[in-house]
Amino acid sequence: MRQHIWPICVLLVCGMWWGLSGCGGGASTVPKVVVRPAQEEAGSPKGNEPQAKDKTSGTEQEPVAGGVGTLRGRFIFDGEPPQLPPLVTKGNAPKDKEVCAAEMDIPDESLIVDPQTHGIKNVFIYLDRAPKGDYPKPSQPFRFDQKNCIFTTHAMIVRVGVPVLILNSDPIAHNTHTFPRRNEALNQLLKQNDQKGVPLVYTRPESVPVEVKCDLHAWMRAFQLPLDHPFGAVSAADGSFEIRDLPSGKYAFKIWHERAVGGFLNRRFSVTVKPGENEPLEIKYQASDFGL
Amino acid sequence: MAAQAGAHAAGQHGHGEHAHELSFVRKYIFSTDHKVIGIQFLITTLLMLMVGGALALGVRWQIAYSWQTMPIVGKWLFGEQGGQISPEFYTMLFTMHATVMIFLVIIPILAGAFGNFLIPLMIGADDMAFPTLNMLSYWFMWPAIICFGLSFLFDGGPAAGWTSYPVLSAIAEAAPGSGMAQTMWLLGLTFVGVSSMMGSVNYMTTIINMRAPGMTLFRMPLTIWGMFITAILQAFALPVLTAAGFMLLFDRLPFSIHSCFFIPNDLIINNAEPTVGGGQPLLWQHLFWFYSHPAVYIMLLPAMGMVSDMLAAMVRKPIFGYRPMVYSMAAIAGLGFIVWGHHMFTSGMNPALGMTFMTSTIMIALPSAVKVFNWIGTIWGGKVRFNTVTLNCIAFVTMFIVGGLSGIFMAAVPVDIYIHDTYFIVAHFHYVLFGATLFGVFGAIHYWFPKMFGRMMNETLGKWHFLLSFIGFNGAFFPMHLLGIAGFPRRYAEPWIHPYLEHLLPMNRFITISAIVMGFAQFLLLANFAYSMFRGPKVGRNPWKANTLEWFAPSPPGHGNFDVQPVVFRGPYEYSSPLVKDRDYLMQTEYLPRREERPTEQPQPQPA
Amino acid sequence: MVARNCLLGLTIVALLGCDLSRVAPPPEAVFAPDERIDDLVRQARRPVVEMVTERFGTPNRLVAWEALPVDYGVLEGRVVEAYPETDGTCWRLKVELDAVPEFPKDWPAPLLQGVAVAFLSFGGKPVSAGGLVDEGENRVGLTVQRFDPGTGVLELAQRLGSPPSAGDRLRLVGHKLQRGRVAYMRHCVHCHGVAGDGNGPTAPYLNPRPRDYRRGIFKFTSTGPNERPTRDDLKRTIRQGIPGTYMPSFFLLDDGDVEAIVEYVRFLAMRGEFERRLVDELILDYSTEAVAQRVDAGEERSDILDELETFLRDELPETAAFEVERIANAWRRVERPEALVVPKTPRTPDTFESRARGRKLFLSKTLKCVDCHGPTGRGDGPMTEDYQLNTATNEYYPFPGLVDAWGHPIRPRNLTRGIYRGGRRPLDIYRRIYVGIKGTPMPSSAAALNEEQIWDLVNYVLSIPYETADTRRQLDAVAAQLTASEK
Amino acid sequence: MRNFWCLFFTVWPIVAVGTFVIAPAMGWWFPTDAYSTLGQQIDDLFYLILTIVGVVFIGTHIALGYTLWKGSQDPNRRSWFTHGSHTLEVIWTIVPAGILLFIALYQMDVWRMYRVQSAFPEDLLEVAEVTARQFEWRIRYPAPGRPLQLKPQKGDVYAVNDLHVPVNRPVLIQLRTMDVQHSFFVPSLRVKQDALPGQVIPVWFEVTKPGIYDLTCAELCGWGHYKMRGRVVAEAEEDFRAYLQRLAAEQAYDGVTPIETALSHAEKRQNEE
Repeated sequence: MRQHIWPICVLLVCGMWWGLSGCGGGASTVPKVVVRPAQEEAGSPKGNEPQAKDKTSGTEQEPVAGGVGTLRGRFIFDGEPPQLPPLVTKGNAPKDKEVCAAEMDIPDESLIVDPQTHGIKNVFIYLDRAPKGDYPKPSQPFRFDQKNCIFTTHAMIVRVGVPVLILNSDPIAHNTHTFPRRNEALNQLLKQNDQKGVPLVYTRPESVPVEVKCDLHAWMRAFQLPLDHPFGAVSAADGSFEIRDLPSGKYAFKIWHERAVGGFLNRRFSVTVKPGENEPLEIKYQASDFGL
Repeated sequence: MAAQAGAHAAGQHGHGEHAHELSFVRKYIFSTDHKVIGIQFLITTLLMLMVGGALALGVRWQIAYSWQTMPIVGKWLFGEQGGQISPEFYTMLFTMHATVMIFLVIIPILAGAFGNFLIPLMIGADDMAFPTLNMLSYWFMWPAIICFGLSFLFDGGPAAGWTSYPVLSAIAEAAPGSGMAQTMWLLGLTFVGVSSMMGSVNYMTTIINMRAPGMTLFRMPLTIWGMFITAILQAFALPVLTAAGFMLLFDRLPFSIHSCFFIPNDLIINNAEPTVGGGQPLLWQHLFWFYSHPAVYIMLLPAMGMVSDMLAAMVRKPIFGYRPMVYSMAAIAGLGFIVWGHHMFTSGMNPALGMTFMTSTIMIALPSAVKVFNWIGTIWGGKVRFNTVTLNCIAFVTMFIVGGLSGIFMAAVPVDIYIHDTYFIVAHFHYVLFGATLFGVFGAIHYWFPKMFGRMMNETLGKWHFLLSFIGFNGAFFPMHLLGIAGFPRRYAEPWIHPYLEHLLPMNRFITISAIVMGFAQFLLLANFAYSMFRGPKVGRNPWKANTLEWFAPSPPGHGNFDVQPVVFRGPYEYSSPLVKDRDYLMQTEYLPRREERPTEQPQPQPA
Repeated sequence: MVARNCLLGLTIVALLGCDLSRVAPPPEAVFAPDERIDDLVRQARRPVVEMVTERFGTPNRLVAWEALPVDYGVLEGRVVEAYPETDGTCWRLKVELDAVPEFPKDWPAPLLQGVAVAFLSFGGKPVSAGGLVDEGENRVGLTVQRFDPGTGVLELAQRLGSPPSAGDRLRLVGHKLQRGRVAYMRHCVHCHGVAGDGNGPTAPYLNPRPRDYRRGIFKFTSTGPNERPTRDDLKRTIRQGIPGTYMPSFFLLDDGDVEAIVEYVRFLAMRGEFERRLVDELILDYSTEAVAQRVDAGEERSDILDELETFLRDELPETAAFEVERIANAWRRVERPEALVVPKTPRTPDTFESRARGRKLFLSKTLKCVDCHGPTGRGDGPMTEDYQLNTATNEYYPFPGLVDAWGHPIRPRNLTRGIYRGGRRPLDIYRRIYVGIKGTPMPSSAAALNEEQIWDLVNYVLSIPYETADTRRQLDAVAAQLTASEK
Repeated sequence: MRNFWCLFFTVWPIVAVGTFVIAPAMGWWFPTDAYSTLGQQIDDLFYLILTIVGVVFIGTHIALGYTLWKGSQDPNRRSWFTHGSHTLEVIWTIVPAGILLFIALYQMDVWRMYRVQSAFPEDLLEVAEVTARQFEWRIRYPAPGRPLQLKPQKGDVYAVNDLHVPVNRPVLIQLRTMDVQHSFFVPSLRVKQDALPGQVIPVWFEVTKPGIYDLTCAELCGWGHYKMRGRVVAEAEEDFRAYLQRLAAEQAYDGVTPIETALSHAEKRQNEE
């Protein structure tokens, strides 16, 4: 009988051994430390604020020597142009009725298609990385105003290092709140009729437009795309755009729209730019591209 | 061995109307036989004991080795944190430890397992009064186990302690486990309550109505008295807890339809909206302890009874002061209803109540003391054989002395101000619930095992189990008195952030190692149990040469228990009676003709 | 038989008593990677993780990267004597440290064990590359194995070539980082998580969610809008807690621990921001979704992956260097005294008129405080009913009310309760108004208000908890007069 | 073997008693002496009970050990056949009853002083309102020189986890909780009182020795129960007032006016009053 007891005991002991193994760990482990010298900063510019660096040109962006070209084109809605209902109908603003939607509806600007020309408004077409070069910056700040609880510029391209003056032409306060990826966010209250404005400076280019919101009025949205070069455009009401002084070469443009399914209408829109005027482009998109 | 076979035959052929073979399921699973139900309870609760023990070891691990990887589970539970448990896991551990131990181990192992197995056998009945109800009382344990088990899975696990004081338990935002886990916990509690209630009604009816001829109330063994008083306690106290549980469930209902029994106004919990209500959290404490204090005696009285029986049989001596024993049990039960307030001395209840409850609580020590004196009196002049059963019974007595004496500190309100919610309390109730009850239960397992399975348990393993359990137990819980005096609060996930406790770390390590010894010693019990079930030496009807009726039945008893209807002629403790000279026991069923030649051997019952 | 029983018993007891901790290595804590890393294509995932790990290490092997403005705990010293090696695996040096740090009593390891060693000079010659000893091509970091502060004997875990000579200067780097990690894992990790992602095991149950450091956004700071917090800000938050949240006060935590935790939190914040930026760079073009779209649009998958490889090789390291510089500068900048937002004029005396002017501003269209905080300051303004647009997914949140930068619902402060999360000093309230609360819709009003106006507003806000309907009516009356007189 | 077991059941109570004897020397005893008037009385009661209980413990275990040893000596002996003794039962009922009643009645006074409001000392100083919350102690003092009000007042001074009280005078704190149940426990002062949701409970104590005492939570209040570490600083009354002044000045800091100036202003004001 006794010989049967032994294996049981041995099993028990093994169980305990196994059970107790793996003690330690947790908060009482003291980590090892290794030093890593600050080597990566050796080559980067020193200074208070890191300066945006020129991106090296990509594979498809080799400028051909000689001449600059102008690229024109139009974004066209292929199909029946949608007419989105207004976000807020006149006089029905959930708040600040005396100002917001007091005289007119607040339109849904997320997709504006011209019923006549089928042109799509507010489409961004831009180069993510521009050819190397020193491009003159605009001397005047950009203006970004709000009126009737609408951002007057729904979509705009701005330049890195050039202030965007945020203004307020409403008799009520607005609150401008940006959601950038690479830059620091801004969340600034603007008092009523503020024409002095608050400057917003982007220090780095972004690869997609930055959303701007007003926390006080949930429907207010706009998009700003800071670039460190002039090669980008926002389409006008008839869907047309124009990019000037582009060194001739082959480029991959990004085409972005806020309603685009998956973010971009086109991630790499390849164009070869010849010196001088280029053949106007007709870029067509369908309702499905906008998730309609 | 022949007797055993005969008994089996007797069991089957003795009742012609039951001659058809029961299916396996009806016989061993959904059985209405009190013995099968008792054994089902026993095995379930022993497994739950291991679960509860494992949870306790988790608690101990965290205190002694705070935030270090817990053995076994740490690796896969909290691997990303470096095996470091989270504080709400710790609260879950001790909450569930107490829950499992109280509701799924101690109460069911006493009332469920031994109550079921012993009551009909000891009073000479062929089964419980309501066999189906009896079966249900076991099977209602399972929803409870499932609910408690599920509560582990939700959120952080119930984390309001086993006492579940609202507001912590009433509002889901108050603690990680106070959401669905707490609801599940309350449901589990309800099911346990239903199970207990079914049992207690059954026991009362059985004991009152189904005693064998000649079995007067004062010829009942103390085990039966213990069970009887327990059943009464349960029947009267449990509805209060169940009602309170439902009130708490109603309070927990979402949105605007919840009640506010326990939720006061304007509490801000977890940054939620301020509560709206006019409830009183103290109400829960009163209701809860109105049940849970008597529950302490529910967890003790049957063990007291069983130990009395075992002790008398082991020292071959009548119990010292049988009637005082019965009266003191009754007194404990009666007083048990009016002492609940001593759990609440610091709770902010009316101070006048403090004085009343102090007096009643201190007086409850009196019947306990009487019992202790009577046990020592029983051993006094007896013939002591140190087998596993005796050892466990003596352990019961000495542990109960410690637990009882430490209780006086808490009963005294001013001292309790300091002692309350420190480890002194932990030491105290473990001495009573584990030290006393569980050692009693260990003894009872060894003592009645031959009746359950017809085989003896292994003595060597039994003694090792006792030795390791006893040393481990005292090593774990005795120092806790000192911790309590040092002001060591209960339920701290990491006490070591408090500098005034830092020097107690070595003692806590010692406690934890002792607890591990004690915990793993229980494997010896399980091993012994499993091994002896199949390989233990077979025994006859009365291996202990004891007097009570269950030893009159075959081992194990067949369906219907007795092959011969027992008739009772005397009390249960006629050991070493001068009436019989050649042996030191005299069974309750033996008829001794006056002044005539007395039989030398116990008559073998004949198959009808 | 007895012998065998005894043997059995002894075995059990002996095994229990043994220190079995060496049997299996404990699981290591890990810095959970940024959630969006899973969205990247496989080829982009590993380089990011590697890049972050290389620069910041793992919880059990931290990298003290000197490019970051973190006080890792640096001890300088001088080699007095290099002992002849004892067993060929380590150097033993007698050193003279300029100072020996105080460590907590219950420190779980020998003093300075595991900190890094960097030589300023080696064999009499200055060492250039960050103090690492040259071993052929590789520069190897050394680690302290043991240090005896009594005798000054330092054992290094590794040994390379010839030992340093007497008089060489060395630095022991990282004891504070170690201490910070240990204290953080003990006191903070349950909520804030190992990586500081605000995602510890307890975090899901807390409202508001614990701070996720990985954006470098901390709500309550003494610095300007968009600026990181100062060390003092973090220390103050740890010491005082944040009333109204689950962040408790660690008022009595040892000073050394608090300082170490602050450094470690800054380290984690920089690590998280760096990681986040790397993911940002990749996620637009190389997320699984984006690649699928591009393939749909006609590009070749292999072309995209080639392009990714080129990008990872040529541009990401440069971007990374740039980002680190930017992050380091941001943290460095706030430690300058001029970074603090300090009013120039003292607080306007807290008079009824001042409060009335504050009340006027509170209700005015200039500030629109009411939109969130409600007309009585209960935090029940109309904005709590509006549905907000999630800028990341372009969908409205499924719940009404305000949302913070982490996408969690938040509620405007109920000012009547007198609970001020960022502190209750007038200066604190001033800063909340002037700077706003970072990561939340509470904007900076710096451009909209002058100092007197802010102080008026502070006076009013601090009086709201004691306001009654009566006093409010009086204030409103005066405020109306003021408005009228302006017109 | 039977001697082993007799020894076993004799040795363990000896070890137990021994542990209690050496405990104070080993530091396993009260964290400090009781530094409050009530605490000293509580300690006295504790020692009284300890003595009674110790005697009973030793007595019962001697009896138990003796009976075991005696009973195990002769395995062939027949047990003593007795059903008990009425006299003994009466004795061992009456005597413990008397002792227990004495213990109960003897305690009442301290309890009354501690909790019954009519028995509170008359010169109580209402120091502060202590609000427990998950997981810290928020303390509100009245503005310097003002009495404590039930509701927050303008000028109240706030602190967290740091309660200052004057020494050698009975002080009263109003204990409340913002969320769940907590318990205000100062081991060195032997003070413990649950903070009950929905109620304000007055707690008084008189610290007899200046010093810093640990304040902990003794009622489960959630996952961070153990984190509620605070302190009670008992200091001379002047120091206490100076502390309050300073705290008030710091709380009024506007970033421009130096705190020292504010302090001197406050002093001047007070002097004028």
